[in-house]
Amino acid sequence: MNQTETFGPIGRRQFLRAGAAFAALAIAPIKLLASMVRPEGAFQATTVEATLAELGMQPVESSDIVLETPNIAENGAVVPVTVTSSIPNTSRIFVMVEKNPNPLAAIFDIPEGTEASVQTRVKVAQTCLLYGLVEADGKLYMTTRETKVTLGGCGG
Amino acid sequence: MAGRIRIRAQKQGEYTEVKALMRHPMETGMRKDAAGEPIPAHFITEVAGKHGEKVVMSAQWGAAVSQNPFLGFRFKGGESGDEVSVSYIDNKGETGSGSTKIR
Amino acid sequence: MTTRKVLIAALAVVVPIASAVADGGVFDEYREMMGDDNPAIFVIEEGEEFWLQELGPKQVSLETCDLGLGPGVVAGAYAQLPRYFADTDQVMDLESRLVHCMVELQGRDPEDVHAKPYSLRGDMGTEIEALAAWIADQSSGVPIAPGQDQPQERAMYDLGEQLFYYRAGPHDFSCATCHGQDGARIRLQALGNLAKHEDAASAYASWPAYRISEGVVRTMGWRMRDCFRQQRLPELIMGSEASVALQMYLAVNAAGAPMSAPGLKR
Amino acid sequence: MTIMKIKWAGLLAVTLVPIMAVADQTYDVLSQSMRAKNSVSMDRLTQDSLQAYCSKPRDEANYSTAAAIRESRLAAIAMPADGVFVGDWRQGHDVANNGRGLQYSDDPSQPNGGNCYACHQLDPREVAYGTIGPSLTNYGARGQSDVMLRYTWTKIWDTHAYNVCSHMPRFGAQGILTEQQIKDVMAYLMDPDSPVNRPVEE
Repeated sequence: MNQTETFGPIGRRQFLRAGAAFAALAIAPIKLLASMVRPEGAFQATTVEATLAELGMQPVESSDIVLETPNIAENGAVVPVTVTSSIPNTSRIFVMVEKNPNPLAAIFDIPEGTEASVQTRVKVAQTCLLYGLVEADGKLYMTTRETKVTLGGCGG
Repeated sequence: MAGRIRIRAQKQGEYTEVKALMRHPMETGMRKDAAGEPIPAHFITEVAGKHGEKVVMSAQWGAAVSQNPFLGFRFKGGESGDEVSVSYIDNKGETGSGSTKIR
Repeated sequence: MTTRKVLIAALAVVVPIASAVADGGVFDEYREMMGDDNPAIFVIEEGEEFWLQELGPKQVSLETCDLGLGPGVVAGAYAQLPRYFADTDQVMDLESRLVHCMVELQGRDPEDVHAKPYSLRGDMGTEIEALAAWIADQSSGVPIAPGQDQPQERAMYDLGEQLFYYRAGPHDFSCATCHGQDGARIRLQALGNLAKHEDAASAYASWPAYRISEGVVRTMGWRMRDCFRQQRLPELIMGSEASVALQMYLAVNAAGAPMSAPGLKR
Repeated sequence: MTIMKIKWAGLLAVTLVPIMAVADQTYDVLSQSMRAKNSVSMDRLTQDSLQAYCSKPRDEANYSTAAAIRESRLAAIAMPADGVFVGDWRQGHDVANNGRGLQYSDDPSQPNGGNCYACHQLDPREVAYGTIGPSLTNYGARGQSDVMLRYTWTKIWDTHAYNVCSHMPRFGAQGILTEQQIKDVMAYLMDPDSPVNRPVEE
């Protein structure tokens, strides 16, 4: 499965074999983890305030969270986000996008032994604040950062 | 087509860095197709990353995660040659998974 | 036309494939964060599967399709397109050649093959897009060297140049309106002067490309079609003479630079 | 002056003959390579004389006839019927930002955009501006005289009246924008309250 380990444009010659292996794996589990309980209300909420109300926690600003997002995104369809927490006992990381139809984008559970840092890419409908939230010892902390989403193209 | 996940897992000191790319449309349910018909919501709701049988990352996603999603994280304790796997389930109950060995 | 010959002769040029600097570097941070994790990797896999799949009334694969280097030879073939094919007596690009193989080898209906070559909103990809991604990937690092030995190939370049400067439509746009100047940009997008080697090389070498705004791999033929849409002109037909001619014009201008597709685009 | 005009017109005719022959071939190829779609018909491919004249690599263009073209186009500018050049800058902002209109993917019931930002810097706070055309930031400082109003109107209506074979569309002459939309863009450029003319606060 060496082929599966590189993403670069060169040196991938025998995918079909690897692909067949993936296809077999893809029929595996139905429920991923019995422990997951989805806070559906929070995912359905349409404002940051309503999302926090659904989560039942009010965050305090913290400088111990680093939220890395670009100042300017070439395209709002794919905006890279990294959230890193140095708050002890960080158990969950949340990513919210202020002006999306549903601000809550993702929740990451951080088990013991996993670094409190996650990378993902989210859709950002328009220029607005991105939120990195961290839950530790039952308390919620947050930091925010603005990402500008630009218009592009000859045709608008 | 859908269901595939490509993973890189690389040892970095005491941590293993995992990067996973998943083949998925991540439709919000708010878009219309070329004929003006709504495209139904179709997005990953749960993701799990495992080192052998141990869960080292789990996540719950909404439709705002980008198409063909990317997930990166680091965990302690992996050794070269150990298996790392990532799997997902989406709002239609469809699943995907992939695995690799730590380099 | 002497410039053209010089360009082809200069095969050993190293061309930076980085994005042009016209956007003043405002997106550098964004691009760095995007990294090299290009979802085109899935499409490349799917392309190879399509190549090997037995399809059409004749239930055969495309494995004996001749992309210019002999039946079934894919490695390096994309870098030498467009080129003249004696069996059709035509200069063909990848798309028109694939259609030819699907019709001749697999016995498929040309109308069906042409019906939906490119993804529409909500699609994850088409057969043509996947095949193009895989075939172009099989030319990674190979210098761009389109056919220019045959008179038909040279005539195609000249036609492409005429098309590049042809202004029409309510906005008076030609390709050159946006892509004929050094260092210019539209909004924040660097455009490149595609009449010149360096810019043509960085553009041509990176197509087909995964477009993050659309979540699919787009082909060079699609890029031509979409430029004409933005020029307010009618819809360009895949594999048509104008499409092949413009790709020939760009490929010759880019000649010598190594292919680096599928790229990752806005 | 009349003699001059005839002379220029003669030159124009001589120059256009070989260009037209090549253009015919290019037109034939395009018309066989394209199909009409939605609101965009095949007659879009037919060039007018200006388009044919300007369809050359710019450094090869022969501008011996340019003065005649300039004069004839200047004479054809339609100044605002009511003599009012300036509309509402807020509406002008929308026109300047809107890049849609007249593509086969566009809804013909929606107003066309001017897409000024594709090529020009305007409001200094907007980061996403193009550089094909010159920066128009603080354009109002160039003056509000009648001459300036007429000059600006003309540039938007048919830029070739001053700059033959410019890249800029003929927004008035080709009917891309309405008279009212052009007035609004004029206001966006020239009104002292427009963000184009307001400096960035520190």
